[in-house]
Amino acid sequence: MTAGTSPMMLLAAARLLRGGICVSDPGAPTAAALLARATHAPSLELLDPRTPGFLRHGLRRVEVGLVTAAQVDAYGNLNTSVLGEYDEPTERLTGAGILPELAAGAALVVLLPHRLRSFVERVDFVTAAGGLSGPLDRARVGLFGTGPVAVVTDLGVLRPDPATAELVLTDLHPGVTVEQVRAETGWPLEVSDELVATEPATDAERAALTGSGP
Amino acid sequence: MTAGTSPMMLLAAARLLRGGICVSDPGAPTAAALLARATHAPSLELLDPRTPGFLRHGLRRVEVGLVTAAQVDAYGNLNTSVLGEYDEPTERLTGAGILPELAAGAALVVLLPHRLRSFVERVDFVTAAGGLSGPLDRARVGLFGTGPVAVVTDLGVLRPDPATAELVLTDLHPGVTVEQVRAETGWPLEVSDELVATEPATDAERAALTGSGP
Amino acid sequence: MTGRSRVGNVRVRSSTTTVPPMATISALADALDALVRNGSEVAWEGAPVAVATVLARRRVRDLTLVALNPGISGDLLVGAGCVARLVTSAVAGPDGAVLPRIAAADVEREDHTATGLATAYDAGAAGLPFGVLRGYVGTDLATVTRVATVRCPFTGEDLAAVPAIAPDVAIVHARRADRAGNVDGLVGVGRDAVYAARRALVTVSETVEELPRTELPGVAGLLVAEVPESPVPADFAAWLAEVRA
Amino acid sequence: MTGRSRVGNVRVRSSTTTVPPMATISALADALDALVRNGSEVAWEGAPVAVATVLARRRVRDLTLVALNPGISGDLLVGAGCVARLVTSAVAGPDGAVLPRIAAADVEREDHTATGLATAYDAGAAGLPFGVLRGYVGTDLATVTRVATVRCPFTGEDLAAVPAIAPDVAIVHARRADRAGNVDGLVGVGRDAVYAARRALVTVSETVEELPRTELPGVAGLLVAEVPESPVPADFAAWLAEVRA
Repeated sequence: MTAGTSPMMLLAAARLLRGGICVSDPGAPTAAALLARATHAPSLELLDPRTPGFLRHGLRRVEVGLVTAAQVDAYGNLNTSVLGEYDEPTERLTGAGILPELAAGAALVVLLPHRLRSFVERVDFVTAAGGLSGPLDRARVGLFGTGPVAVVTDLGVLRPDPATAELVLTDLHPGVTVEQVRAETGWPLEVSDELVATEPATDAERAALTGSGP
Repeated sequence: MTAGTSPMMLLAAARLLRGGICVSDPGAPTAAALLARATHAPSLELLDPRTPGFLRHGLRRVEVGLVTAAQVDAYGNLNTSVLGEYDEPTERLTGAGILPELAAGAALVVLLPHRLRSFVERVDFVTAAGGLSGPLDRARVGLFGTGPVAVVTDLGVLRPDPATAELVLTDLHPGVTVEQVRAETGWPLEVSDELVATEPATDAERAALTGSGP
Repeated sequence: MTGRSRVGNVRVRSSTTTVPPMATISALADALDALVRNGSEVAWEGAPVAVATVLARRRVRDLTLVALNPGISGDLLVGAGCVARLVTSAVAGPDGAVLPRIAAADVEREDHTATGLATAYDAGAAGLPFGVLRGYVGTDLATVTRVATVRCPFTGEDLAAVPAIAPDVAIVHARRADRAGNVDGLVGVGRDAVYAARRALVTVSETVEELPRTELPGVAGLLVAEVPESPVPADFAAWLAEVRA
Repeated sequence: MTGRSRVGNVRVRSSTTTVPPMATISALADALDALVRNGSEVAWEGAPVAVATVLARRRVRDLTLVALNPGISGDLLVGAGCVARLVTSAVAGPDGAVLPRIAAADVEREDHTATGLATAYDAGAAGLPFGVLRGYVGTDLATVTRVATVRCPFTGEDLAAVPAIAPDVAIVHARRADRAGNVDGLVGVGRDAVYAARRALVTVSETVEELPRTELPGVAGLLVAEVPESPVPADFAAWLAEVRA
């Protein structure tokens, strides 16, 4: 398991999935998809984006994307392009790939370690649209797909508040405090009134995690 | 050999071909292509238009088309759509298929029996553009490919005069007179000053014709 | 910012339906009952005669038939009165002669070039409302069919645009299938038609034990039916009487 | 009408060149000498490390590299100073980390989405100046790269347009070839890149006795080179010193 990936992150992400046509980034996102398929979502269909025809004809039919990013901001916008200014970046990232069109059309679950450098008020570059800058923005620019529905980290789960489009804390993993999460979040993080604790792994999940673990 | 197809027609058409990427309609056009390949043009590459990818990606690379049509007119325009008015036709024909884009981009050799009903002053419907209505028309509408270079019949060969874009008689098959051709042509047919007689079949051509004949 | 967040335990895709495997082997009649309704728009790319026979028996009406070339099976379907509208680029039999029932039929028609239809399928497959091609230039087709002009925003060049085809159902033919629904020979225009359509039926001549996994990423719910080579009816009137019996 | 017609014995395609078979088996170095020049625009889809090594040894300069993801081989090529311009959608190694030489390089860049580049290849393959997609919406990419808007002439909807890619040469990888130049596994974006390019080299890992005839209608003069799996250089500096020796 790579740094910042915790079993609770995989569990919390996997539990969001019910089925459907899915693509996932390598690493934790794919581990979460496989965990879901091995437990409660056997009908989850995992596509390989390298399959011929995927980009122009298949991608638009994807229902769920599990992805990661270098930065996520208060509106769930994602950055995998550059840190700093686009023309003179302090760091070049891995690029857009399929992320922009996936975030436009599918429901997106974002997995990444909860660190202050990644959870920024505003991403340096919008590689893929979350809520942009407010609750009506996606529709206004013509994004009719769902977009990011959850950001799952090693500390908890954030989801967009439909009223504001801002990410708020909805789930806390066992042993984590709201203060810990806020300390690693670069904006004044709201906490849902319905904040729940992530349930510990069931026997089936534990078996699948052990079986499919690295 | 179907009605109106003569060995001289196949020979005259085949002799026009030097090589290149080619598609041909079934019947006499394909017979002419095979004859050319079996004799003086072994590098002629015959494509099957049903091959996956042909229509959107392959057709534009075709250099030579051998085709037939129900009507051809004084400017080499071709009709395979309808006889009579489009909205109330007296007869429906087999349709456009690949002919319009082939006539736009490739050099076209048209094979058809020389009959007055087919050689009309103006086609009832322009399915594929020849010279349209004059020598500058193809360039004017944005047709940059060669288009029809010869209409080969059982009586002779007609080619467009570059000065007028009108088809003129350039070759007469053995035993055929200019008067015979004019009697089967629905416009005042000009005769080239360099009118030639079609050479009789060589031994190699005769062997290929016999070998590949029906 | 709201004090009381309305974010609850939203779940991704909470519908209770499950995704079927990519393809399901089906009996031809069952597949057609499930897929084709009166008024359906049907992409018809290589459908065998047996499909026309079943649809004619079912007295399906008012179909829009989209086909590069409807072939003999499409000609029978039109002859049986199942079709109200034809979108085609060619209407010729294997002998090169015009399809007789289609030539005579009183149906609405939209004529295209073969590349125009292939482009329209590709656009449908890509979820776009139109496709772009170099085509129709200088022809009378451009004046009678649904084709428009788009300008390249980079070069200023004008190109032809055709409306996308996104049919209710695609009925296409491939060589073989296996028992898991993998299909051999679903390529080219037939493949694009499957991607463009809401649902699809692939007819195959043969079912074999095992084929490589078919790669149609994103296509769910494909039906596959084995259809034995059915002879072309020697006598259309007899065929029509039989299907109407 | 002219009295004296100027129509002579015009012949179709009277050039004396003959068309080569669809593909020719070639040694890698010969193929690259024939295809790649300083300043060439190269579609780079799966090219193995050995191709980068040969080009770096040849001290090729000022390439424009177009790739969905240049991969380790593209990273070496950039590291060797062969590339002036990068058109990519991703720059990641197999481990998911950013390609280090590309991240650090001082080259001109044009960033796209993967579907944007796939659409640009498809447009190039179709001989069009631009391709249409649903993409780039709401992103900052749309503000920094070559993407424009086209309006559907039928529905009025606005869509993204990308300029076509029509490279001087495509270097793509496939699984196997046979001695006649038939290729197994030339599909998807690699296939479209071959159609979009003026000339193309297909590298294969293996040459076998006989494969089914490859169906690339209209593609003439394809070169095929068998390239044994070359290891990724463990030490970039040592590799660079070696190719510059």
